[in-house]
Amino acid sequence: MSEITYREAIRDAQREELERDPTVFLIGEDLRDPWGGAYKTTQNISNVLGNDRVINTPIAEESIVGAALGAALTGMRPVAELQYLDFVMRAMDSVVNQVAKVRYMSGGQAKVPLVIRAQGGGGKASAAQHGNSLEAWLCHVPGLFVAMPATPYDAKGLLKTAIRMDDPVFFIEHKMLYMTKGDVPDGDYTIPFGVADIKRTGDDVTLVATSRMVLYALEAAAELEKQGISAEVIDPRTLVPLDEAAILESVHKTNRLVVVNEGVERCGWAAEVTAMVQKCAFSDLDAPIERVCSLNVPLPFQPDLERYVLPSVADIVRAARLTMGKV
Amino acid sequence: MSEITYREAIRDAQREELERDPTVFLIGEDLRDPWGGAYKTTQNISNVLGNDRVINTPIAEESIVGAALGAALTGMRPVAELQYLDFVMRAMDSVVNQVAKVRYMSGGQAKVPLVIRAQGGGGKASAAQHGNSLEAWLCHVPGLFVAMPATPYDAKGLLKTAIRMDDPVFFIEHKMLYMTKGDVPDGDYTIPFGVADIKRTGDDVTLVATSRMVLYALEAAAELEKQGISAEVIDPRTLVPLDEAAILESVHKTNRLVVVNEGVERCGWAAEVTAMVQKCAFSDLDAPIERVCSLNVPLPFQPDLERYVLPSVADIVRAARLTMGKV
Amino acid sequence: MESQVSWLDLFRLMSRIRHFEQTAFELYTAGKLPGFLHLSIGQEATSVGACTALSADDFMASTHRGHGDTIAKGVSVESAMIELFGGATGACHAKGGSMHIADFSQGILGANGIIGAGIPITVGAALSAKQRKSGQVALCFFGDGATGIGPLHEGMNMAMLWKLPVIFVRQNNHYAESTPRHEYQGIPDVVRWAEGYGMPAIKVDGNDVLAVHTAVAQAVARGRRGEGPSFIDSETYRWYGHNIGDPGTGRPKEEVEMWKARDPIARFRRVIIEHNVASGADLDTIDNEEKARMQAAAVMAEKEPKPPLSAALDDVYFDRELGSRAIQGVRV
Amino acid sequence: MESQVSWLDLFRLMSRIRHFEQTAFELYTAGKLPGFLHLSIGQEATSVGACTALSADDFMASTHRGHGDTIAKGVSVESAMIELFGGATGACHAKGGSMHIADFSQGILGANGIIGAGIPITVGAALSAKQRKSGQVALCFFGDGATGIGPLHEGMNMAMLWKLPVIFVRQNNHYAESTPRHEYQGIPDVVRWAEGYGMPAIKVDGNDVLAVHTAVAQAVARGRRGEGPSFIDSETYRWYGHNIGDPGTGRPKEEVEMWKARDPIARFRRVIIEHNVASGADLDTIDNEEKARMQAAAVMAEKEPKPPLSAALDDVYFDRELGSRAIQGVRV
Ligand SMILES: Cc1ncc(C[n+]2csc(CCOP(=O)(O)OP(=O)(O)O)c2C)c(N)n1
Ligand SMILES: Cc1ncc(C[n+]2csc(CCOP(=O)(O)OP(=O)(O)O)c2C)c(N)n1
Ligand SMILES: [Mg+2]
Ligand SMILES: [Mg+2]
Repeated sequence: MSEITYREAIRDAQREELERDPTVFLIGEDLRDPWGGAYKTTQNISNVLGNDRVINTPIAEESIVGAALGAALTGMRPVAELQYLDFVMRAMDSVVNQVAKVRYMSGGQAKVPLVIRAQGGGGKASAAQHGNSLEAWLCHVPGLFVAMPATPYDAKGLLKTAIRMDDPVFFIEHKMLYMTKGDVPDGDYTIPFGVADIKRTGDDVTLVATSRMVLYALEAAAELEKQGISAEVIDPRTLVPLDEAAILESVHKTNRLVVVNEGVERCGWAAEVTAMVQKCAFSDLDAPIERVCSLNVPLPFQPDLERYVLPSVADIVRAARLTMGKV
Repeated sequence: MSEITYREAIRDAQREELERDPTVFLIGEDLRDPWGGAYKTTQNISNVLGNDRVINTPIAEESIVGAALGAALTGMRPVAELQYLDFVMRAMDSVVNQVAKVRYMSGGQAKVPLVIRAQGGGGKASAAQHGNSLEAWLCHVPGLFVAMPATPYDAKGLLKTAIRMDDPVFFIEHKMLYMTKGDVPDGDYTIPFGVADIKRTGDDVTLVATSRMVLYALEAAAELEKQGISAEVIDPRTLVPLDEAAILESVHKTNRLVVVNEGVERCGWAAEVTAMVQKCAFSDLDAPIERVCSLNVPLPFQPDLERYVLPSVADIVRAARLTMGKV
Repeated sequence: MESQVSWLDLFRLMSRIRHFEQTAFELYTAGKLPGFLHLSIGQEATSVGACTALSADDFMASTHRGHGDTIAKGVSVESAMIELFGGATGACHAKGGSMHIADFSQGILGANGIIGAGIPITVGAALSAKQRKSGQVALCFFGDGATGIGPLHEGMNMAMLWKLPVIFVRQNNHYAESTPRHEYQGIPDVVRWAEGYGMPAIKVDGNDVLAVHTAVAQAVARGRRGEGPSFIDSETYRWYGHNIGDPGTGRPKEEVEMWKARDPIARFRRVIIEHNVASGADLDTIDNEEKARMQAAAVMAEKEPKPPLSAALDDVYFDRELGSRAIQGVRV
Repeated sequence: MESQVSWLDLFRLMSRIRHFEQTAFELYTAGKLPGFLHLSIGQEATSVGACTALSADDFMASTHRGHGDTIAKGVSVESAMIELFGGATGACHAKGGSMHIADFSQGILGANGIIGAGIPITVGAALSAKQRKSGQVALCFFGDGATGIGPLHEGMNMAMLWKLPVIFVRQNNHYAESTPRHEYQGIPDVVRWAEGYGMPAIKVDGNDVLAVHTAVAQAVARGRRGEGPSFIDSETYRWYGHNIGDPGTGRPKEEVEMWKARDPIARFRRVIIEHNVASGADLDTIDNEEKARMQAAAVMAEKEPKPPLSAALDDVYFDRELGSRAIQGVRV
């Protein structure tokens, strides 16, 4: 075990997979050293493994993903980076109509070993075009797997799994997590998709949270404990496939659920979990499922306003108390 | 009153608004006569009003919407057409990062009187890239209003309202509805956004459905009646804003809800309605809310497979019976 | 360099495509085929001239009008015909249909329903060929209506930047649906514009199969030598409307007639006979063989069983276990 | 045609931008400004030369590096400075920040966080000007890194197709973030490539404010005459890194020094003095006035109140009633 940052976890996973498999390569904007990516998640890779393995591209997201797909279809295993999850809007056709569907449309001929990495989320006062959380869009796309790690351990293990899979994976990081630290095994390890991690056990209320919101949920759980409320925190780690069983099992125990996701509430990911649970655990529920998400507005620049729009620890505490009938 | 098709309703609304307001114009691919649009929704408009009011564009969706936005910001009221809702993937940045956000990002300086029309949905064996229902994505975008009419009357009245609004409206038609007929008033009329239409009243179960699914829900209601089950069919008509009150009122009466939407189930629009209702009408519900949506796969070409993937009248009947505890 | 291709093979391929599409037309108008149908009748010389300049393991991506391109690159007409019917044994197991015919065993990365979408995919295939030092090249077809679309620009810039063996082949049939060039294109001279990317660009008579073949063969050779991409603007015409259902309104009758008179097959037939490569009788035999094959294919394809409904859930993901969880959710 | 612009106004504007950005740099490094900051110091001549060739009611769209462009087009430095602080009275009421400064009263359609996004918007503004017969023109700035992006191609094709009064101004500062041209651009000669669209294209010394002004003025006149779009490739350099936080790694020291020696302001100062338009002392006065103004602006801006949290829900929609329903849902 050694303690590394989330950024190092992403970096190490990529470098180790590049070393392990000559068909893996990185492609995206400004990935090479010394810059090493907008969030430095590819630093010291081209230095070590050379520019052939780390390709800098023109600014052209639709074609970056399209080209990565072409390479994936013909014997390579690309890891494509979109600097900001927001920029997937410029690559939406490639991601959705091509990457996610080519296997199906070809009747199973195509194999798409492709990882698309991007970082999303607010917290840097980067305003409306650089802080979106768009995982709900991507979960709405059959043919994609979607991973969203919250810790260095999960980030490294899931990214390695993603790179070794033969299906397209959309891998969503969070700009505010890169500096966070955690222990990871020293050797090679992977984490299977579709297996949630119970980040904290509790009996009174279940908090299902994703990405940075997992850290918020843990903070909220600590606060709730002070108030005599025992919260269980579940991190699905992959949104597609989702570990429904883990969530249902927890709700069966706690009879209360709060879903925390940074995307805007309307038609967001929290709605999906809510709909699934009310259907599968209807009689388990002692209270309405609460959603804690961003308000239904674009992300404002000014930091106080931004914090107001994003979910907060206090929002989670309030929602959890609400499920307990406490206001 | 006179009976016209849904296609004529769309056509007439546009032509009448073009005649009413010289700043309104149509822009999109192949809109002019004699072709008059891929689904003929702009036929006999350029013939009558001239090519200055109906602009044919290159195939370049990102820039069609971007240019329409530029015109909307500077004194015009464009109605932009995307031939297929699927192609919004090529215009996603313009629609989401520009059109929906420019007012907010500019602190309220910008006014965006822009309508983006597109037709979605399956039923024509047009396979995975020409039959998507992507309303959930658009409802997840703060700054947009989203309309989705099911009848000629609603189509004409809502489109006129949309064209007269000073906010961007994404207006979603359905390729399988164009031939359907219905009565519309002979004179000018508009329909306010955010007001649901109860297409059929009933007491036992509420069916909330959108676009073509409204017709399916009505068929299902007729079948359910034969089985002694009285279903109420609610068509929200606009998804943003949503007439929550109408839905909640109905559920308060029926205590049972089925949400029918053609998009794929995972993170689809039905999840949002489900999450909202279980929160606001928790104690009203006698059974889990059922979702009837497309299966979580791309749309297959072969018609039987396509029908299997899309929601069916039988699926709705089954879901409604399930809420009644009948299998 | 002039590659050694058999003229009779070229003729046979063109005849095959013509009969395939004629048959598809008849089946469709008889109400036997579902979905959309975009015919390329009249454009056979471009499809055949270009694809015969490729090796079997070279890559090709096509468009919504892809029957000719994909047949020329090697998809079996039987599997393509079954696909049009939505038969379980079709080229794409009934999942794709006319707009999505693909055969990865033949380097066919797929027809595509989205204008220009095949272009970056082709660039990526060429990148991979370069990375794997395989010597393969990649060719993308696109229509004149795709000229103004972003990914074409992005793909040409990338292919040039990375000196990739990409052959950009513009199938200029003069219309985007019903829209004529002067309503969608500001660029005055596409060849000159393409040269602006630094790659060789030429205009060819897209109804002259030998001219197209020679031009593409040179571009392929250039690509294999590692000298980068090429652009070929192939001028041709589609006899039918944009798709079946489109009466072809808007195009002047004389224009259509003029182009029908330039039928690439009849024309090549004359060339073959002039050069005594074969007699009219020989060519009739070939033509009749292909016609018969297509009729047989139609009869066979119509009888092929449709897939079971459960097939709708297959081939979404390569990983069946995780895939079925993703698809079924808690329904599992 | 040489438009009548006061050299002292040009000098004052460049000085204003320089001091604005220097001040912003100091405030940012002192930890007083949130968000991102992309400085255009070194590029003032391009912003000022271009925008002063426009009338107040002409349109302009800028990029993520938009301070210079928007100040040159007329946004008040006070409102811009307040915006950087996130003050309620800022240009965008604290909703936009550095990357989104807009002033519709000055024809500024906005800086933009998305590369190339301003291009189609500009094309649409020019289309509207033509439709309204207003005689307005529309100018879009974009960087050299935006050269390979789809919407540029789409926009240039459209502007040419519709003969719109668009002026495409490429701010070539030689890098996209840290990526040098040879890693993002396959196009060998951008001017030649732009000519391929059929529009006049020229390269100008982007550090020569008069040269930029003249080139843009000619393009504007052309646009007003209804002769369509123009392309101007303005070569310049940014002294700082891509944004604050970027040490500017990767760029050769000598290169940076070489370009600093070409400081567009010092250079124009020499020209003004040579031509006896004003004395060094006059220019110092102007420069000191602008510097003082910026210092005052910073002090004032820092004191401006931040918006109330409820402001986060304002200005999402024009229709307040429907808008608040859309935002609040059942929380209303
Ligand atoms: C991104 C996108 N926009 C629009 C369409 C609808 N569409 C299908 S074919 C076509 C015209 C294409 O013209 P061209 O490229 O010349 O090909 P052709 O049909 O003439 O072979 C259009 C607009 C599409 N399929 N994809
Ligand atoms: C669509 C999109 N892709 C990527 C980015 C991230 N990004 C911001 S600035 C930049 C480099 C732009 O270079 P250039 O156009 O030359 O402008 P400069 O920064 O040099 O002024 C990139 C890649 C973005 N903002 N938008
Ligand atoms: Mg064409
Ligand atoms: Mg630059």
